[in-house]
Order: sequence, then structure tokens, then C-alpha cells
Amino acid sequence: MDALRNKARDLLSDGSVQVVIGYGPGSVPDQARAVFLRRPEQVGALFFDDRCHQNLAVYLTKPEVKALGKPAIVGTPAILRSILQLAAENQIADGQVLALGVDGDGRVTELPDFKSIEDFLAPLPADLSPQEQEQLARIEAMSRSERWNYWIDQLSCCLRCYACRAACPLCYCGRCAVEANQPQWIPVAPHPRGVLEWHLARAMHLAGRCVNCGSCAKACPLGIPIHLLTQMLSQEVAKRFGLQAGRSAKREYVLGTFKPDDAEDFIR
Amino acid sequence: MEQRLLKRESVGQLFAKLADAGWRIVGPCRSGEAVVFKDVHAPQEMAADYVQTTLSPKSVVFPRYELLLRYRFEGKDVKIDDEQITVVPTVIFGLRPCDARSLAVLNAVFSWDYQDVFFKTRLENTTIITVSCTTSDPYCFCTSVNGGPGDPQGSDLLLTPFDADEYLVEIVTDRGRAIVDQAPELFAPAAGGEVNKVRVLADVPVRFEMSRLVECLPRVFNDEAFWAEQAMRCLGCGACAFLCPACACFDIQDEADRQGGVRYRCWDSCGLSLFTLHTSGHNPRTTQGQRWRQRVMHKFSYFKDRLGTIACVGCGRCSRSCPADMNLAEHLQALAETSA
Amino acid sequence: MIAPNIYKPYLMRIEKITDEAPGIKTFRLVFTDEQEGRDFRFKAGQFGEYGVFGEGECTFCIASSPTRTGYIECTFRQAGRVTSALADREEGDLIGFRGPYGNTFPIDDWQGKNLIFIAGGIALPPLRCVIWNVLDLRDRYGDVTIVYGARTVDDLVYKHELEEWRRRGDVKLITTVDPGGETPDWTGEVGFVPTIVEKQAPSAANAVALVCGPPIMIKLTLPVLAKLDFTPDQIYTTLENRMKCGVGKCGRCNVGKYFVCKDGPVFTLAQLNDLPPEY
Amino acid sequence: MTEFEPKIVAFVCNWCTYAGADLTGTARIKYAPNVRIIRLPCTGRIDFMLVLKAFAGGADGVIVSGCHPGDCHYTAGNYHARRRWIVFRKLLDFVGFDIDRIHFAWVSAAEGAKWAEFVNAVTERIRQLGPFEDYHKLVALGNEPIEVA
Repeated sequence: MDALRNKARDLLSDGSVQVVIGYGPGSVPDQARAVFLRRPEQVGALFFDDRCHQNLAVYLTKPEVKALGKPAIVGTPAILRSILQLAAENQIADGQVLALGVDGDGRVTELPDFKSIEDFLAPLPADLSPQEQEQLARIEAMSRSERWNYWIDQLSCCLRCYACRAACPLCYCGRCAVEANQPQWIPVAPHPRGVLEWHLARAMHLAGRCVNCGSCAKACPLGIPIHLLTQMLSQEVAKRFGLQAGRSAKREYVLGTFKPDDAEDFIR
Repeated sequence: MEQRLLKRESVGQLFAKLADAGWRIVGPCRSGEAVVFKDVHAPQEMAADYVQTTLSPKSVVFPRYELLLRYRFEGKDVKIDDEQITVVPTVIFGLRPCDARSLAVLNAVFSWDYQDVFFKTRLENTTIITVSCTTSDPYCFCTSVNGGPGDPQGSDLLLTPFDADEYLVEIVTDRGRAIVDQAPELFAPAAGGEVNKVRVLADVPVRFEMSRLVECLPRVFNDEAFWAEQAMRCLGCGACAFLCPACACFDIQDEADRQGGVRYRCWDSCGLSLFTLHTSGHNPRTTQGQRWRQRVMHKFSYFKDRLGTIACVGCGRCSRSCPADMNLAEHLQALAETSA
Repeated sequence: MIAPNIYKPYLMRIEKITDEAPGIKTFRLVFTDEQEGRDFRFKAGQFGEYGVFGEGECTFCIASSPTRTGYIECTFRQAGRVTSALADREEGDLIGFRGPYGNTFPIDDWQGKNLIFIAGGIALPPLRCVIWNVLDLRDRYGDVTIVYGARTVDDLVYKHELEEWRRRGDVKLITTVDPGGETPDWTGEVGFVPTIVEKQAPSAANAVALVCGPPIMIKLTLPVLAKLDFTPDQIYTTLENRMKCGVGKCGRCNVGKYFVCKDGPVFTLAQLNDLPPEY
Repeated sequence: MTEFEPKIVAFVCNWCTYAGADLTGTARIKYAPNVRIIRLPCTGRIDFMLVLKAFAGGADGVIVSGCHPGDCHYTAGNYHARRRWIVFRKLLDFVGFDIDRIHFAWVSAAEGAKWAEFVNAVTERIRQLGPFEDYHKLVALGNEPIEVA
């Protein structure tokens, strides 16, 4: 904790960054939340522990935060993966963001460029959590109609509040496909078809771009496990096309590229 | 207020009587980790313990998706089928006192000036059986917005879990009495005069002084930096508005094929950037700070000036479910304190 | 009795379509139900929700004058989903109309006063409603001055009516186009609306100014009027916030304690000065 | 009771499959009349939303077809499309959408017979499956207000 605060203080004092994006105390004891520190004397608010799960990379593309100046950002593996994926999609330039890699032992590693983030992440496991793997396996094991009923039931609570989209660091589009209305591709209504099509579209647009942070599901006020849709696709993309989001700042977009020998077994 | 006693185990019998008389009963049920309102037939279907339901019961009177009219295309002709609303008399059971108060806020919107027949019809057919709060969490702030864990305002019947097997029943309105009259044998007279329910109610601390907040809001309006700072971590989703029992803003959309279609309304939120965006590209509220300010001002200043009530009941849902921990009560407290 | 469905539109037939300028059309609409048409009343400044079934509704002022009964007109620019669908309609097609909504210009209070209309681009329609209303009751009002500007000559709307107003002896019409927007045979002014207003220098004495146009035009015109001694309650405009319901429910057009759909769209500058700048 | 006739929407590319289907006609090969062909410039243009729109509009089955790998008029549109289909099909399967409702084929401008045979086979398959109740039901639910949950 001290290492993080000292680092933040130094960075703000010498002007190498204008804002430190990190975790501070939330409004209730068991909660952490994003803080945006702009003065060295504010660094006491910083901490890092297992309450800190929001993917802060979402703020790197928020106009109001960008306007604050160059950021340093506390970097959990999920946040660092998001940064690399944002880099791969040309949303942030090298050197524009200073990541502060943190680990459970309170060590802080300054990661000034994408290369250093890649190296930092390389030895870390990028698997889904055991719980996520278990959830995916459980759904895969269902029959087709069980899966359909499961998802229609899960999605029946969806309000279309777009918390999933808002919390996702890769959902940075200025105008979302769901808002394209000439024609209205995805129904605005939160009726069952509207909800299903929205989540299918969201998953497709994140196919192979999802860094498996799980923020969408954590943001969902109804706790719908929508992260499984994109996580399943990222597993599939990794398996089939050997592409993993958030491992490199120069990664190809899976649906923007191809190999002549991409294998399938369903086209006649 | 007339008091009665209702055995908890009798609730099932009450439900059966109501169902026989043609009532639909909606109560809080578990859905994964969430607690939402669903049609129920027996008390066992309902969630046993919850501080507050995840969704408010507002969808009973203001569905998140509701048809306004249907139309059919016949050649170049259009036939409008006026959407005739028919509503089954409905009991909402087990909502909290804060939610019971929210219906009056919604009613203020839907019945000032033009009368919204959809909302009004649903409301007229709704009876509110509230269960007082014996527990609260740090997000609750009903007592700061003129409510309380055992507040009868807005309820037709108010049930307070008085001990392990009995509810104290307060008959708040004639509509509540009509429920009691459905099964009078289940409602025993309260012995020994007025029962003091306060000892079982949750202790919800007052976070800020309402009058001070209301008085300071117009003054801080122009402090853009203040609002920008409060909204820095706001992600701009609609969760707070959609979970809010008192938020009434909506969108109107069409969906049609070549035979015909529907015009419907669905919930919308002032926190979403598209809410006020003009087709020309001009947006009166371009930043999240401005949108957050609108949310606060609308609820606590404009609404009060215009419709005579604030549009918040202190249920805490907006804060409890916010993915970025935007805590309304905390921000209101900060506002009220700046005025000091 | 069941209250009526306030979201149910009148069915209107498009009687006549006029191409005003690139992307801008005027529809003349008549009620398919004659009784509804006879009962329909509105006042200058009010607006309605015009709906294409299957696409949705959008908000424009009623651009025709209440003195011309039997039909209403609207003028719109093709921009989004609904206006594009509207633009695809043909004469004889049916569209929906809900209204009239909102408040009105207090033109009865303006009897005997001099009226100065200042409009830019596609914002002439709300004033055109007032202009015809006043011209149809011409003897009740003092001098009528119209300053109307657009980007180019082509972008001016109601070209025939501009011609008609020009020919009348009882209207002072000044048309202008932005520098570079003029054609070789253009005889009007060249310059931005605020500049032209300043040059014309209408007197504030016993006068009312109605200003409608893009935000930048309004912003630059107001100081000119102030310099000419117009007080904020002598200056009127109409706001065009995004709306859905038109009846004070959906919350979209809320600015301060006002709903533009109920308390507007007509506001004096004095009222606007009290409003948060969110329009 | 009349036999169920499936409604099938076919999204085809302009250069190969559309020409192939044309050839089927000029060669006077008869095939199931259940398909409504929608011609697009290239399979690369066939967004997954088009497929969903077809089902939303009441289709019981969808066919997607274009040039054989290597033969794309735009060099690589069909390679891109193939990846998209692999991913989309996987997603649909994961949510329990009956992927037997969507069929893919490479049909060249010379393969009039293959087109007829493919359409016939798909039509027969969809006929066996019956109306796409899962999705039709979902669409119909759009006519009810959502009052709770």
C-alpha cells in the first residue's frame, strides 16, 4: 500500500502524470471505488486489496477523464489486458498511459509502455477463474433446449440499462450499434427478442476482443451472467484461431483477418 | 389508525382468498442473486429475507415495456387499434414502506395536466400491502427524505413483523380495509390498545437535512466543477434510473412489419448521453457531470418546485446497484453540508 | 368513463408536399376524420408530434396560421429516422399527428405593437405561423419587419411566400445569405443575420422581437437587440428540445423546473435568463 | 390440415451464388419454392444482424451462401465471412438457438444443380423441424407489457 501511495505521490509531484486512477474507499466499508487523484496530498486515499475489482481501464476512454491529462492507472491483470487490447485497437497510443502493475504482495511495477505491460503479463496466467470455467462447462453440458430456456430465463430480467456496456472497457464506441436506427437493427425495447438480440450483438461485437475481466456481469444490477457469452467466445477464438485478446498491443482483430485454411465443418 | 394482528402462517390463506376473489398477487421472489417482483400464489414462493428488493415494484404500474397503440396497414390505409388497457386487480405484497411512497411520486408525473390512462388504470387497480423494515443496510436513507422504516404513507395495509409469528396490521386506507374484509377471520383485533411497533423497526440514521439540501441546490447549479467531480466515476448507464422506484422518464418507439406494428414506451434515463441528443448533433447536456446534475436537480429541486414532492424515497437501490459506487445519499450529504 | 389515450394520434392525409430547399419539405395535412378537423383548434407557436407508423414520432411546430383552417402545415428537414421516413411519404399517404401541444405566442397582447421577426435557416416555420396570423389580421398590428437569413439562396425556405411578402406594401422584408452563399442574381443582403439586424436597427419602442434560428445566430443576435434597447421581456423565441411524449410525462425536455412541451416552446428572453442553459 | 411450408430466407452473394441460382433457373431445374433470395454484394457484407432480422421477421430457416474459398470477387470477403459464421454459429449454439435453422454453402456461378440440391435439402430439413416456435414465441411476446421482474 505504501509503495503504491509513494509512487503515486512521486508521479503527481514531479508532474509526470496529471492524474492517478486507482482504487479508494467506497461509500460502504466492503466496497472500493475508482478515485482520480490530481494532487500529491490526495494519495492517502489509495489502496489495493481484494475489494478492488472494477476494471478501471474503462475510464481511459471516458472524455471527462481524458480531459484531466496524462494518467497513471493502477493495473490489475485485467486492467493491463484491457490497456493492451485498447492499444491494439488504436484507442490509446504508446506512452500515453502509465500503468502501475500491482500484485498481492504490495509491490508496484512502473509500466511506462506497452512492451513493459506485455512483459509483465507474460508470466501471469490468463485463464478464466475456476468458477467461470465451471459455469461455462455447466452450460455447455446442457441440451440445446435447456440452454435456450436457461438464457431466455436469465435474460428475462434484463432492463436494457446498459450497465454491462458502460462497465466494459472495450465498449468505447461513441455511438453503439444498438443506437443505430436507420434501420433499427436491434430493437430498443426490453422485450424478450430485444434483450436477446442486444446481448447477441454485444457478444458478437466483443468476439475475440473480450479480455475476460467479468466487469459486465459484475455491473449488471440483476446479476445476469452475461460475461459468459463473451468469455465463451474468447475461449473459442483462442482455440480456433490462436488469438487471445489483451496479450499484445499489436494484435490482429479476429474478425478483421482470416487464414485461407480456417477450419469449419458446417459449410456445404 | 386501526390495528389488527395477522398470523404469519395465515398469509397463505389470505392469498388463497384473494386469488379466489380474482386478485392477482405480486410479491418479491428470488431470481439468482436478485430479488424481483413476480406473480405469486403462495407465500413459500416469496423471498424470505431481504433488506430491499433488487427491482422496485414500479413495473406493476409503470411496466418497463408497454404498448400505447397498435396499427395495421391496409394498402395505403392505416387502421389504429386503440390499445384498451384492461388490468386485473393486483395486490403488491411485501414491498417496503419507501416503495409504497414512490407510487405517489409516479402518480404526480402521470396525472398532472394530461392524464395517462395506462398508468392511472394500473394504479387504480393496485393495492399495496407493505411490510415494514426490521433490517436496513448502509445504503438505506428513507429517514432523510421524510420516510421511515414503518412509515404508512402510500400503503393500503402496513404489516410490521411484530414477533416471530405475527404481523401487526395497520389499516391505512379503505382499499386496505377491503383486503381485510376479504378474510376478516384472519385479522384478529390487536389486544390492549395501540401497539408500539417502533421497537422492532430498523434504525435508519438521518444522513442529511432535507430542507438544507433543497435550499442549496439552486445555488450550486452553476458549479460545473463540483458536478463534474461528483460524476467523474459515473459510467453513464441507466441502472440507477431503471432501479429507482420514482423515476418515470420514458422513451416512445415504433416496431412494425409490413402488416402493421406497435407503438410502445419503455424506460429511459437522463444518465444516458442519448437522452437529450438532438438529431442535429446538438446535445444540451454533453458531459456526465451535467447529466448527473440533472438527475439530482430533477429529483430534489425541479420536481419539488413543479409537482410539490421530491422524487426520491431513499430506498438506496441506485447506490446499492451502481457499478461505479455512485452513492446518492453520500452526494446529497455533501451538497447539504456545502450549504452549512 | 375511460379517459382517452393521450398517445393516440389523429390520422392525417398528406394533401400537398412542397419542396422548400435541399432536404426540406412542407407537408399540408388534412384530417381524415372531418369532425376532428372541424373541432381542431390551435394557436400560433404550438407544436405537435408527427408520426410515421412503424418509424416513430418527431416534434415540429405547426407552421401554418390558425387563421387558415381546414389544414395544418409542417416544415421539416430530413435528418433522422422519422424525418427520413416522412420525407419518403407521398401525397395521399397517411401519417399520425398529436397536438396541439405547448404554449403560444401571446399575439393578442401585441395588438398595436410593431413586430420584428428574425429567423435563420430552417427556423422560419414557427415564425411563419405568427407572420401569417398577423398578416391575416393586419390592421391590428403596427409595422411588421422580417429579417430572414440562410446559408445560401438555395437554403431559404418558403421562397414563394417571401416573394409575396416582398410584394405586399405592409411588410418590410429583408432577406440575407451568408457571404459566399449568394447567386449572381441575388438582390437581397449578404451577411450574417445579427449583422443585418444591426444595420436595420429596428426601434425597440412599442415593439416585440421574435428570434428563431440556430443557437449561434440567437447567441449573436441577442446582444444586438440589447444594444437597440430591447428588454428581455420584449424578445421571444421558441425552444426545440428533444421530446417524445409532448404532454409533460416522458421527462426528456425538462429544463430547470420547466417542461418545454408544457411551459414552452415559447419563451421570452427574460424567462430563458432564469433557466439553466440546457437547451 | 395443410402441410407446413417453411419460410426460408437466403442471403447470397451477387457474383457466385446469385448467378448460380440464376443458372438453376435457366437450366430449368426445379427446386423448392420456399426460399426468398436476398442478393448482397458479397458474403463479407452479410452481417449477423441480417440473419437475426430474418428470424425476427418470421423466417423458419436461413441460408447463407457465396463464392467458394479462393473465388471471392473481392479477393477475401468470403474468408472473412467464414470466420464470422464460425464465431456466430458458436454463439447461437451456446445460447441454445437451434443452429439447424441456419445453413451455409459455397455455390459457384456454375453450380446451378448444387444450388437446387442444397435448397431442397435445407427445405426438407426445416420442414422436418417444423415452424421455428422458439423464435416466433419470442417475437410474439413483444405484444405483451412487461409488468414484473
